[in-house]
Amino acid sequence: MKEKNNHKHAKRYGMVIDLDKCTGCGSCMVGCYSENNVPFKTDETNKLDSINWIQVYKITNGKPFPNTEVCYLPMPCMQCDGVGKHGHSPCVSVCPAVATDYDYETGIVSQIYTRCFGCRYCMAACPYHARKFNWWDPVWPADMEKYLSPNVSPRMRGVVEKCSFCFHRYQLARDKAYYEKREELKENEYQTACAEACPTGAITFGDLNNKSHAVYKLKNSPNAFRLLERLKTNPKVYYLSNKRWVRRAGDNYLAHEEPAKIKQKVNQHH
Amino acid sequence: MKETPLIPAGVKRCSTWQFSLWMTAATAVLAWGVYAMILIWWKGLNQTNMNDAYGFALWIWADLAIIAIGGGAFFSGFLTYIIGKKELKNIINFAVIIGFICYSCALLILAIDIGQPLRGWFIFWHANVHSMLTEVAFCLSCYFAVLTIEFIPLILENPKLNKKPFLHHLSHNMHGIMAIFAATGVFLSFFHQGSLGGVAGVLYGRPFAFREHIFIWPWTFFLFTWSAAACGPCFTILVTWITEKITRKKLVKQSVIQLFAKISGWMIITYIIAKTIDTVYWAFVTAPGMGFTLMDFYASPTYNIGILFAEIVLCGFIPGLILITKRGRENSFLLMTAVILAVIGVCLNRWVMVLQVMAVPVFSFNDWYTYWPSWQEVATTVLPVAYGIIVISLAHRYLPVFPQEKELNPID
Amino acid sequence: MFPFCFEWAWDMSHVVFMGALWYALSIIGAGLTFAIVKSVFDSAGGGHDDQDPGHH
Amino acid sequence: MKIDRRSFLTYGTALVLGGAAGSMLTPAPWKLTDDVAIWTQNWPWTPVPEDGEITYKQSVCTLCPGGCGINVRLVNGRPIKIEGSKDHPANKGSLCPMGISGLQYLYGPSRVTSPLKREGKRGEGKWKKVSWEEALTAVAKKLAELRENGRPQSVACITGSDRGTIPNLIGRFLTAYGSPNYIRSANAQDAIEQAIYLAQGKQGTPGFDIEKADFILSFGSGLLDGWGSPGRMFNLYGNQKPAKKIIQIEPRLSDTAAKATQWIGINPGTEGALALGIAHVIIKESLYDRNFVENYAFGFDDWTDDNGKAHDGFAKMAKKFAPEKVSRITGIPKAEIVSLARAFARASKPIALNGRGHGSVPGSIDESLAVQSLNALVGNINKPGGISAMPDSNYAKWPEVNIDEIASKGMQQPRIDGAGSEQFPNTRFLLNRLPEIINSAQGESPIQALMVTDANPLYTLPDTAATKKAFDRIPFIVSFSPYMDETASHADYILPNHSYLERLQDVPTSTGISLQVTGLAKPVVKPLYDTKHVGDSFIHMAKALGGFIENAFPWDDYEAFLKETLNDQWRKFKRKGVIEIEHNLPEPLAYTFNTVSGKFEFYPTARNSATQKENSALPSYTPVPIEGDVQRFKLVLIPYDSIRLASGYMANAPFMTKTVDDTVLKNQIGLLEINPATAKELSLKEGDTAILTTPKGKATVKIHLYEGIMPGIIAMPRGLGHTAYSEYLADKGTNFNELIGPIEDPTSGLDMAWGIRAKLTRA
Repeated sequence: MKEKNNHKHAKRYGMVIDLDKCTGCGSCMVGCYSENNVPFKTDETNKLDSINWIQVYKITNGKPFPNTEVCYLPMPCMQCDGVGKHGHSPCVSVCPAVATDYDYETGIVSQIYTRCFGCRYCMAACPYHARKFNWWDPVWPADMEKYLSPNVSPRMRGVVEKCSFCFHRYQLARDKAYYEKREELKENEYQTACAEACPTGAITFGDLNNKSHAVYKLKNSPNAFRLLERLKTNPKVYYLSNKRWVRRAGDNYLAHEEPAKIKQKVNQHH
Repeated sequence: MKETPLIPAGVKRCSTWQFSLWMTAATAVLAWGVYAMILIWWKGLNQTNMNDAYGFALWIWADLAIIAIGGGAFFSGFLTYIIGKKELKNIINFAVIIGFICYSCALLILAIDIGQPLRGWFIFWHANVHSMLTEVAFCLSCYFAVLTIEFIPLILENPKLNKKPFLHHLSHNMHGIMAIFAATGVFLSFFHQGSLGGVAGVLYGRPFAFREHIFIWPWTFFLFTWSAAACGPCFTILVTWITEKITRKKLVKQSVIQLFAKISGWMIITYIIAKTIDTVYWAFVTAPGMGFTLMDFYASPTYNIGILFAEIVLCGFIPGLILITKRGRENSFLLMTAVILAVIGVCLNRWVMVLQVMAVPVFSFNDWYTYWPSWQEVATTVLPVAYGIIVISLAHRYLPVFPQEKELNPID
Repeated sequence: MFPFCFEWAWDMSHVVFMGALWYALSIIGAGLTFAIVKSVFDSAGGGHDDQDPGHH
Repeated sequence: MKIDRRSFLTYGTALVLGGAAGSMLTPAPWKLTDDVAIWTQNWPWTPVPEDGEITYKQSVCTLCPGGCGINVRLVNGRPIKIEGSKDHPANKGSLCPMGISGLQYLYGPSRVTSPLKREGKRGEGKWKKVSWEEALTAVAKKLAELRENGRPQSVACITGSDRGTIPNLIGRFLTAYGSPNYIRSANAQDAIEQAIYLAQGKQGTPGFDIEKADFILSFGSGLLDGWGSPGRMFNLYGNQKPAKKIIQIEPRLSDTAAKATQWIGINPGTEGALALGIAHVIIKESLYDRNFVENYAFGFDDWTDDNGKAHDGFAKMAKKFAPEKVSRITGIPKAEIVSLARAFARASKPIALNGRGHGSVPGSIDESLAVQSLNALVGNINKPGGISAMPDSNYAKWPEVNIDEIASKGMQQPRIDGAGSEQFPNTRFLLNRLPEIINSAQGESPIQALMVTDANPLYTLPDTAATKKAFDRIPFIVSFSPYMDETASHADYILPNHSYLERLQDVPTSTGISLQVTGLAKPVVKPLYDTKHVGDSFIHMAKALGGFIENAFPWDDYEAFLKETLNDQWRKFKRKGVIEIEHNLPEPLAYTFNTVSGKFEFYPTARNSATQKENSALPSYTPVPIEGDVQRFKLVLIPYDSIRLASGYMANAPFMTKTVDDTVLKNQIGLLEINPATAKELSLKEGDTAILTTPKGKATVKIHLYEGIMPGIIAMPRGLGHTAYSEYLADKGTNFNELIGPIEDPTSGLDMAWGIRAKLTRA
């Protein structure tokens, strides 16, 4: 967890998910499964032991028919910058064996499967339930092992895993850029599998620090919000919604509180 | 009665067959736990009912609870060797044994509780010094070593072993420098009890557990250390009392118990005041700052506000008040009621700090998470109890655990 | 836990944490060594010179 | 030294303890600890995927009729991932979860890996592996036998599609053989297609230019739930202009409804009435396109036929559907109907479309006609942003089939399903009628041999029990399925086709698209197992049957056939993978129609009016009969479609099932959606187990309270309740088709059932 302050070109890769565009189709989940060698079991209906690096939640406004509204909410790992925005994410700081780390070059929170010994402290620390435990050994029936990607190592039983923002794609893109003697990656050179898989283009991915990237502008929209901002986890996944109730559902508010004002206060504070 | 050379001189012990029967029963329970343990190691944590929302569950609670109630060992050491309450020497052996049992079990449970037990040592080798769990693991192992060192001289006092000159001297010499070990133990205990408090307190993504400013450090740390020091002695008293009931003889003089109970009472009172301050600040400042009201945290049928009342009033102020009053202490019914309540109180606190933390929904659109342990989890949690019974039985039968036993139970 | 593990850093947190750890470990180690060595000498020196069981 | 028991124990203990302590000083235990940890990091049962060169292959997805372009990533020639192809004009890079899951079909446990011959009883799952020679010979022998007995018409073939070269090849086979019974599975397009045919006189796939339309009035079409070409629909939704309005009308808040500009709950089955109610307002307020109605339409006003008989016009019919009345029928407030009509009529390019959910059930012709009338009222036909009938691309040109006498006799027999008969003159296929016809036949089954490819009728046909009974009466069933689906598992022979990623095939993109696009599915990997292209199987059988049949197939194999078919386009096709034919509309206005009147017929004269109310062919609203007694069955059960559940002949891949919410499926039990108010009346709570009974069947369900469904209506998804495939899909939830039976549309004979009465009792 050594912080490097001298990183001139430090990136903060992040995501903006337009909930008004998300149809809940699940392509992001499936795209992620196949990109990241996510295993599957015969029964995946217990969502609390089902490995999903990005999970689409279905939320409703709670109003009775016919005023009911539904919103789908895809949740990858939020890649929190943590309190004070310097990498003190809830999970990284608690891992006893440095099996998860904050990369100051990209802002991505890594997970080292061969280092993790499965204490699950990081899972207890993560309010987003982004971290999943391998309760079972993964099994790929018939010839399914043949579709596994060599870019992501399959995990073994007993370790925690989570969304990596497809870090292997970053590495491949960076290697290519290096080979071509370029310093900077182009915006479209490094995209996550879910962003690419989203058939409605609801997921935008890029460097939140880079003014030329789409996410930079999108995150400043008045309709943008992050999940559980009040916990000061500083997630790098932003959401857009033109529905007030959706924006309110993204965090906890006391009855009298107005999300926009609270958000302002929280963001001023740090 | 036939004297066996293994049994200390001048004390009376039950017959071999009685003892064997007792041990067989305890061993059967132990075997059940061991079977479950092997099953878990062999097949993995899918044998439990834990899940991604409930990554910390019964075991971590058991861990935290037995470390808290095992706190009698370090605190009696602290009182005996550092403060100089020499009377407590009459109970410290037993406190050490209980501590030894608790800590060995805590380590065992940690070894079961991890997904990759064969890599468990990474916690030491690849230590992240910022993690509370690292601190816990280090201090726990070191303090367990200290407890073992404290236990060894007692084992060596077994009449048979004591005949070996080297062992006799070793016992003697270790006794001689016990204050150093005890001091180290106290030092380590302050740290790991404290960091256990921090385990939940630093979870700033978990509004139920998280505390702010001084309420995280030193407060959460202090609360755990203090509560362990306060309630650990109660557990020592409780186990002594149970042992006395089972062996049907007085083993420790009432004055010693009274002293221990009185100190414990004051510790409980001070602890529970600190805890109340913490709760009030959390309920009225910290939680609303994150958009929660106190009642949001107690909105489930299982986790209702009664829990908070039970923890602070019923199992906090009440035992504390009983124990600090002379009349309360001297009434054996009230004394034992207080002692039991205090033990329940600290276990409840650890339960809340682990299981309720996991149960409370953090998202406005999520429901409470529920969890019910599998039999494998229960069996491995019962295992320490059987193991404790076995160790205490063996220690009591073959070692001079209670210095006052001979005096209190003269053999004519 | 050792300077050759890559997590190791020469920073304040490591100094405090590992300092306390190694300090405690040294005391335990030294104490134990002392007791063992002294017992070896004691038992070689004169057998049971100290038979009184009530000396603790 | 005398070693007695005591000293042995003492020294023994000392030795062991000392040894243990001593060994700690050696590297052994530490090395062992380290090795053990390293072993856990490289468990031999945790796979290590082989690395290699990354390449990409473009192809077309044929898992559903959508025909989206795919881009397959390969490592060392091994397909590892499927992504949407940005170059395909339909989906432009977007892909549904099923398309992305594709490799699980290729490598999955439900593949049939060699030809199989049934050993035990049907459906028992006992098979014998046989050689291709043996399997094909056996089937050819059976077919030859039936021909010899002069009953070639007793052979039927069920396919999933009738477009592209493979269905054509099979059709050609049947013609040469002598059976008219080529039957394609039905879908909602059939009804819309027929409605368009009746009104416009054009046979073609309905094309909806949703890309350019600015107001979409969807009568329950699951535009974002898997309707049409899903990749295209998602892509469109993501890239639409904010001004585009989507109005979704259906009883349940589907994903489409959730994303629509407005969701209007409607009593199920009354969509046709609403369409006429909207027409009423449009006509009453003179909001319709006068130019179109007056110059290019027929039957709007009352008219008199050549025999001097007076007929009501559409306007008069619509007059009967005043908002008050429609409000009573549909449950939609009057004001809402009026404002909806105004908004629709005032939009610049409004489209009205129908066909519920994925569009797997055709639905009533009345309803489709009423909806098409709305498009006509606003004149948005054969225009950019409107609807049109897309003629099939006509690249398939083969030498004519010469048939022998037996075949000729067979071909003169009426179709078994009644399609094209006097009763249903405009319908081409009526698979839904088949089970009943077989079951009610006296003596032996009129179908003696059935071949099934790209279809899974034992799962997809309504009234599973009746379908199964009918299949049991067919003495010889051959499946060409690459997967062990329900139909395959009840077959006598399985002649497994290559999976879609292993075979060559032209893929006309279908359903709703207003572009003529034909894709080429190219094998991205050599066949993994002992399978055979279904086209090759038929060519092989043709050659085995000899004579005229053999002569009808002068090609060596399917590839040669396809090459000849595509002729000069083959090279371009093979290179590009996609042939795109823009649907060029004659300028300025393509208001040309092939009806008797030469106009758009609000009064469809080609429709058999005898079966209609008041003997009028005008679109009207008659409630679609719904099975079940109101007193016994107080609730109404409707199905719903989800993009995460495949309900057609291709079933879910494990990845898709993994995405299914626990409010849809929990363990092995499916959840039933019910409004909390209705649940309260029945004293049912979230998660309760209940028995769902309909006149057709029974199922155990769990209760899921959902505010987004009309009170009194209960809904369950299609696509669950499989009995075949692998443990990753079988026995999960209930197959909706087990609970519902078909209802025949009087005009088309197509199934128009939208739901069934039901009751719920606590288990």
